[in-house]
Amino acid sequence: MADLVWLIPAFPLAGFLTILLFGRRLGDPKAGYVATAAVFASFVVAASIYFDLLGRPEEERATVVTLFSWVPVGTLQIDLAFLADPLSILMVLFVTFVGGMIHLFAVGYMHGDPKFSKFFLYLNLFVFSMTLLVLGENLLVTFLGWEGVGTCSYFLIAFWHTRESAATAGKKAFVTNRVGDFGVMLAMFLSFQAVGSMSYSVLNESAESGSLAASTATGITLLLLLGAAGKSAQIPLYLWLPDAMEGPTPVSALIHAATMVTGGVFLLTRINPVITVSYDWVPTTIAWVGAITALFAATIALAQNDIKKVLAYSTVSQIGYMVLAVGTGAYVAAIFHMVTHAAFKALLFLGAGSVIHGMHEEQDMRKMGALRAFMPITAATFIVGWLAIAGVPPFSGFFSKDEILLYALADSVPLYVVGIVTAILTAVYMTRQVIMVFFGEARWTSLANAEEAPEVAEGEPPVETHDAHGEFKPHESPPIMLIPLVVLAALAAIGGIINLPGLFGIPSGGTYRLEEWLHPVIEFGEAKISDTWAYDNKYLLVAIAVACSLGGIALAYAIYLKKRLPPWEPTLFAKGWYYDQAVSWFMGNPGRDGFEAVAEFDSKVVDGTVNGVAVAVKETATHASKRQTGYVRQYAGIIGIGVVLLLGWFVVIRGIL
Amino acid sequence: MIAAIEPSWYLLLAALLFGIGAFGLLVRRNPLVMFMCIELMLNAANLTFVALATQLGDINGQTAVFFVMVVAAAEVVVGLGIIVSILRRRPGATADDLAELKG
Amino acid sequence: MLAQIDTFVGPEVGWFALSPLLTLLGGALGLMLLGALTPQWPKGLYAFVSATTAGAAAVLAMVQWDDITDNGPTTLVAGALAFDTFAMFMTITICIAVILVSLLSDDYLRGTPNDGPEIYALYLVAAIGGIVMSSANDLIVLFLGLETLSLALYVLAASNRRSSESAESGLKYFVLGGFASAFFLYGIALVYGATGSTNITEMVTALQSSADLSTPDTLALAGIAMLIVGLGFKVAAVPFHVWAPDVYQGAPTPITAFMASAGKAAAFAAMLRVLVIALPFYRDDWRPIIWVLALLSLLVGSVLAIVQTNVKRMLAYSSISHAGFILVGVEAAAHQAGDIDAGPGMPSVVLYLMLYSVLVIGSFGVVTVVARDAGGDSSLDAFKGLARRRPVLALAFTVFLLAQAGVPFTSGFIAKFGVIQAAVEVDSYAIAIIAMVTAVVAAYLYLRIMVTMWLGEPAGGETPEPLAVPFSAGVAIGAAVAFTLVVGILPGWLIDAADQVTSYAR
Amino acid sequence: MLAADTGPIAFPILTALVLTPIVGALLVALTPKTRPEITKVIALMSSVGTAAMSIWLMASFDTGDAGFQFVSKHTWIEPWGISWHLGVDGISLFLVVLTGILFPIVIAGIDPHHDEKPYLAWMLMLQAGVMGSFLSLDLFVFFIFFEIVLVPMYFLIGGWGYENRVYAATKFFLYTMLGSAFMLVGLVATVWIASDDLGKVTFDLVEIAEGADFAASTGRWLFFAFAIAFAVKVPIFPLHTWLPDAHTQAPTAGSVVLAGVMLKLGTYGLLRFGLYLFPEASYWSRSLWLTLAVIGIIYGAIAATMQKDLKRLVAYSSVAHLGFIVLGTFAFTTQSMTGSVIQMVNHGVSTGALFLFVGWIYERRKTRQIADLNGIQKVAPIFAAGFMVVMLSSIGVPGLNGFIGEFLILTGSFLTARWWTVVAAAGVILAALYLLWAYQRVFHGEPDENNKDFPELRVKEALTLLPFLGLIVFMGVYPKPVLDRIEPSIDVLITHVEAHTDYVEPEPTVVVGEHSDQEQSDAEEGE
Repeated sequence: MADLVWLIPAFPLAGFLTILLFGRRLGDPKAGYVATAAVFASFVVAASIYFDLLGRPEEERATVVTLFSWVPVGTLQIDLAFLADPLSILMVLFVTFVGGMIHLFAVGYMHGDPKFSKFFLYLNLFVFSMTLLVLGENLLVTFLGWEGVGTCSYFLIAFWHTRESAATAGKKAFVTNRVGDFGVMLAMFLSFQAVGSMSYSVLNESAESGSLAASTATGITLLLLLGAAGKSAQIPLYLWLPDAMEGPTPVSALIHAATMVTGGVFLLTRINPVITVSYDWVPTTIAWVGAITALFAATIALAQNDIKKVLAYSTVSQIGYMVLAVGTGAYVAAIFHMVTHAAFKALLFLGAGSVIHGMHEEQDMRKMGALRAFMPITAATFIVGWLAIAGVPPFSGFFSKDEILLYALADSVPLYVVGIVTAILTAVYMTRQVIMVFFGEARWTSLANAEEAPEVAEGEPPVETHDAHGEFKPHESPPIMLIPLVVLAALAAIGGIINLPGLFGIPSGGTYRLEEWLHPVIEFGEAKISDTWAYDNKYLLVAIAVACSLGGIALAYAIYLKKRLPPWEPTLFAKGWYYDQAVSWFMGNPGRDGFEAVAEFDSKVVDGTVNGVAVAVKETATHASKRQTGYVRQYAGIIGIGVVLLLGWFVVIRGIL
Repeated sequence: MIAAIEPSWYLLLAALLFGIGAFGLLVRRNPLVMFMCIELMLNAANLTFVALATQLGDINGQTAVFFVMVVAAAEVVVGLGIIVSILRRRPGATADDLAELKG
Repeated sequence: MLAQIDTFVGPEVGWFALSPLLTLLGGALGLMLLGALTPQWPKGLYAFVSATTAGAAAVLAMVQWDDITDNGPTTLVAGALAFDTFAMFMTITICIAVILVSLLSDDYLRGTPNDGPEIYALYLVAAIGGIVMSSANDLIVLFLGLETLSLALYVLAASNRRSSESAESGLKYFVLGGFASAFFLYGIALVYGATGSTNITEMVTALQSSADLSTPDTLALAGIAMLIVGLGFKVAAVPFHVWAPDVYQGAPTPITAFMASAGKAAAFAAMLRVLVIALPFYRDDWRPIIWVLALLSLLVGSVLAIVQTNVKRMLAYSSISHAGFILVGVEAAAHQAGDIDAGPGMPSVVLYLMLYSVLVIGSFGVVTVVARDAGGDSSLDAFKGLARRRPVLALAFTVFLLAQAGVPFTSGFIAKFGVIQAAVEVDSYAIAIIAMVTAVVAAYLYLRIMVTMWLGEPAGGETPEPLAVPFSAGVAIGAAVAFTLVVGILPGWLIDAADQVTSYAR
Repeated sequence: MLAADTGPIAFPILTALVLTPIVGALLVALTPKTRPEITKVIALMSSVGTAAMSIWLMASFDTGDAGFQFVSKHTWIEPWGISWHLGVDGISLFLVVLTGILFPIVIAGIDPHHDEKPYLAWMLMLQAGVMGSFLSLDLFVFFIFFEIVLVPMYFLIGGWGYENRVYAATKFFLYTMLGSAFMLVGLVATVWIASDDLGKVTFDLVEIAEGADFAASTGRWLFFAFAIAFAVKVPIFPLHTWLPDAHTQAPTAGSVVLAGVMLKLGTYGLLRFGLYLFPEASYWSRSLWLTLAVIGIIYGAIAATMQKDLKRLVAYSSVAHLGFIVLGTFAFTTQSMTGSVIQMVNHGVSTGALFLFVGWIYERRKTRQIADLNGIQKVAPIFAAGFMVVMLSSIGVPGLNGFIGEFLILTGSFLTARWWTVVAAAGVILAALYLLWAYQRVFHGEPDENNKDFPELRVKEALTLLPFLGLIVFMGVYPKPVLDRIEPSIDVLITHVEAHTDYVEPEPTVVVGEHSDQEQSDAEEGE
């Protein structure tokens, strides 16, 4: 069964081609169903492969399926091959499932959009690329998917391209990602130079067998970290992600929360043996990049008023957690959090989408409030997601985050502190959001259709309810949008079971399932830190974590609902520490000037020289031709001069001398 | 008596004449005079021939002179023809007046 | 000495060997006498006669060629004339020039007071002069040939009695020409003084015997300087080129074509005779001068050409830069002058001369036709939109211009390639590169003309009246185009022939 | 044709490839003005015939054979040792094929608007010239073809170009001619100096390259004489400024051909007449070339970013892309050089297609100024989609052809020229920047009055575009057949370089067998 792994990308590809050819004829909503079906089909395949692998002894769970030789030149032999192993299968499982759910949601959300079919065209292409990314047997196939998802995200961010901001955001995302890709490419070259191949098996095995020099390993790791920073929106390259919210909400949910942005974490996990053999400071660097990003983004999320921006920064922050986990060697935890995060963040985004939909494309939370009455299901599911991300047991987020914090402490106390602080902040800003949106007083009642009209840019899906009634009134979304919410809510709630910790007398059969499953892709689990203080005091950590999350919730409750405390939302946070402004200022002024200077140099100096020579020749000619006066005696004179010179040469120089 | 004079004197004289001719061509405007200067130069060359011929005791140098005379005569014919045709068109034209073609 | 006087033995003359010369002479005299005695001949007959005469002479020369290649070179008329392949090659070149130019002149002259036998007779006489120059084995004979050619050309240049420009060019040419030939003659005299003879064979033997060149003979050197002045003037090498633009522009166009082809060819032939063949022992003295002349000609010719507005004048300057190219070949020949292996210099030069003669006649031929239509106006404007009025003519001119620019698949490229090859083989890289670079500058000129022809808007607006191309001129131009392209694609045979000219008599 | 080839006397396919367009051109020139339809037919027939032959050539090309195939050699100019020597190997094969198929497409797909007859004649002449340059194995023959292509191109730009055409055409002609001026002297010198070793004067490339052994200093001078000509043609910074003018002013077909095949004359020349003829000199001077190449990549990209004229932008992008090719050429590794060759083809396809689009935009809007264009994607989505695909290929997105070349070049160069490669790879970022920015300004946003009825892609245009798109995708997904044909010749070339220098191609330390073993075992498990 596992050698049918190629079917997983095949289905979305088929869907893509179908819509490409017949998309317009299928139209709305058939095209959407085709796309959804394609994704679920590959989910089914993935599931069956999962069970196939499950039935095998651990060490035989890796299968390479080679389709054809892609780039064979000399010693460089790159196949278009897929690697079906626990890690990749796990990834495709949640990618296709969550993706399918989001597709379903989008069928409802995008209903009535003139470019409905095109939307699903891109969406399927994205899923195709994403599956390539995770299934790739070598760095190049992964890179193919890597760039593919990047391109699709460009398409989808700029989906409403008539809106200037959307177009710019798309371009920004692509170019920023390119910076990361630069790292990935160099990593590939380095890998080829070091081990003569780009296949993960060769690379990892050479790392495990110790034939890979630490320096090389360090190089590869850091370069891939750069790539991860681009794709997974880490410092310093995170700044494309918030802008990416210009895209339709399902896109934000699928690409910029659940799947694509986790690509970087996946890649680092994929080559974890290489990280292991690189210099000691390398993992630490990774951990700190993650930690700082997590904290940094959390602070920003604290002060956002756009419902999607909050979630965007929250995403950055959560991925920061994952990277932190990778840095501390908690690969399992990273993947674990990735999965749970995929569930609840997708849920939150879709919920937000549903809200926006219900609020007629209103995204400003300050104009919301008390919506739970109008959209109960959305509210309920959203709250589940909130509890999950806030880390309230027994919701999924709690387990995964706790695991990460455990490793963080095992690694170093500062990391742990940062993690905890972030956890508190997370609880705070999520609670803030929930309150602002669903509780408190309704701040939208004054809102008239006219006022929010400017918010609605050209190309937005016209909301059918507009014409229905002149009076503005939030409304619950159609079932097709609610079903995914419910399903995802369920996952977000119980997702923790896939990797329960060995605590609270949970029967050992049910614990560390994910860890076992991911073995041997990830050689070591908690055993690695079993001798640390942190490991011995797990219960304490759990207590702290729970306390923090509840404390955060309480704090936010006090501030935003009971108004006991004044809200603390410094502009510094609201403006994202001015990082984005700084960068765009640099690009806009010194950068642009520099470019201008080069262009000037080209036309003035380089080309100027060329034309200058031509002009010079012409000038000389005009002057010289004036010497040709037409006076015969002057001609004779010139000849005479010639004579004198010749005589001079012959008689004087050659003769006498 | 003639033998008393060094042939090299003739060479100097010839060179002098040649120089005069060349110089004259440069300074005089009248086409006819310029033409005479050319003739002078030719004859200077002739004189050189003769002088050298005597110096070398060789007949060919002297025979050459006859050829040159013939050529000079031919030049007179052609040259005068051209000059006359021009002067007929523009009486009193000097060489400097003929400068339509330039640049 | 006395013996010579009382028993005069006339030299035995190889009459048949002289047949090309005699044919031309006969043709010239015939044209003059019969033309004078009989009333106006029917249309085009004069041109036909002179062309056929020249043709016959060329054929005879080819016959001689085989004779020479079989029996080796000799001298004629008591060593006055060299009878060698070099001479024959130049003879053929000059005859071809006469043929083409005669065809060009036919319609051009019709209706002018010159429409008679005289012009053609003068062509033939000039040709004789040229041939004598290129086959002279005695400096005096060479001088005679030179004067014959020059006098004919003076007359031809001034022949258009209606045009003041023609007269002016005639006078300028005559005055300066006389000036230069005076130098040349004086040079001969001095060299004669140094070597004791004007006969090249004797000169060479004399110089060989007086092998001691450590004490340079100032007299001879001065003579060489003078000779170079005269030759440099004839080939229009800078700084002795001053006459060329004015004369070329002023003279009637077919005459210009003749000067630029036969005139130049003969002059260069003379230069090779005098310097390479007669004075190889001084080659280290005069080679640098040739180098400098080449350099100057290349620069001045190509640079000054690009700012001209009159096509004839443009071509005049371009012919100066071509002279520069040929001088590069001469310079190459100088390296091995007098050696057993004469090297590729001479062949490259004679090849260039023949190919360029046809090219330049073709170019001036087109100018003739166009200017005639434009009422004698040969300015660039007259060529505006020629492609619309006579595409084929424009195409022909394009071929000539591209060939002059040295574009492949044309004879011009072969010519340049040969010269560059010769220069490189004697390690004269510098001048070779300079030549190629100046060729690029000159190319701008040709492009300019082409642009005017193809992209300029003709005077007649949208539907300009087509331009009449006279039959005989058409034939000449067509032949020139054919030759240009054929040689450009299959030059082997001609190169083979040119390679044989190094076995010259002296 | 096939039969003839298997027969005793092989059909001189290569000669036919060169002559067919020439004959076509002559016929076109001879047909009466009154019958335009015939001219078109003749032109199409001859160009399509050439295309067919070139494709047949590719089909019957012996993949494994590294040497020259279908060689035809006849004495041409005997006294100068020049022979009509044509041959094709893995390096030239696909350039020949590209030349073969590009011309019929542009002839059929692009309308010159006026004076079709001379236009077609010049196009065919151009095709013959380019073909000849790619096929010739004789220095003289190569030179004359290399030089002759200037003439038709000059007339195409000058006759059918845009406002500034005469300036651009003249600049193009003189600049390139200046380059080849040095090459001519160098070429003659090469032959002359080589004749000492060979004992005879011959212009035969193979004989000289294999037989002659130039002293280091001599070889370097000669190499640079050649290299200047090629550097101008490529063009390599700082000799590139003729390119933007020529491209911008040339008619669409001209630009397509110029970018498609003519620029490759330079890069091809560097491989064939630089590395092959003067291995020592080229290896010795590699740092110079690598540096210039990298400068070109970054510089071209930056300059492109700042262009206001869409066509100029694409032109500068060519400068950047060709920088990659030069980089790969002078990195001397199998991957990089194979990459360079395939990149020549890929760049031809994608940039050619870009120029098609720019041309179509100009036809519709009579402007190339980016500022005058906006919102086209809304009114002409298919047009925009086509442009997008081509653009992505030019950016080098994996799965499309552009990536394969750049990836191979960089991978290979990384082995021998690490830091140059690092900088060059940064150029990949810039490529995304300038193209996406241009795309945003031209296609995104709300169309204004002038653009709001921008016509959608027409059927004829779509048909013209189709082969390009097909190649873009195919070469990106399955380049193996192409690579397999290129690589052997590259290996031979590298061996040639190694033989004449102390260079040894670095073999990456392959972890033996593990890769294949893995596959084996997995395959078994698969059952």
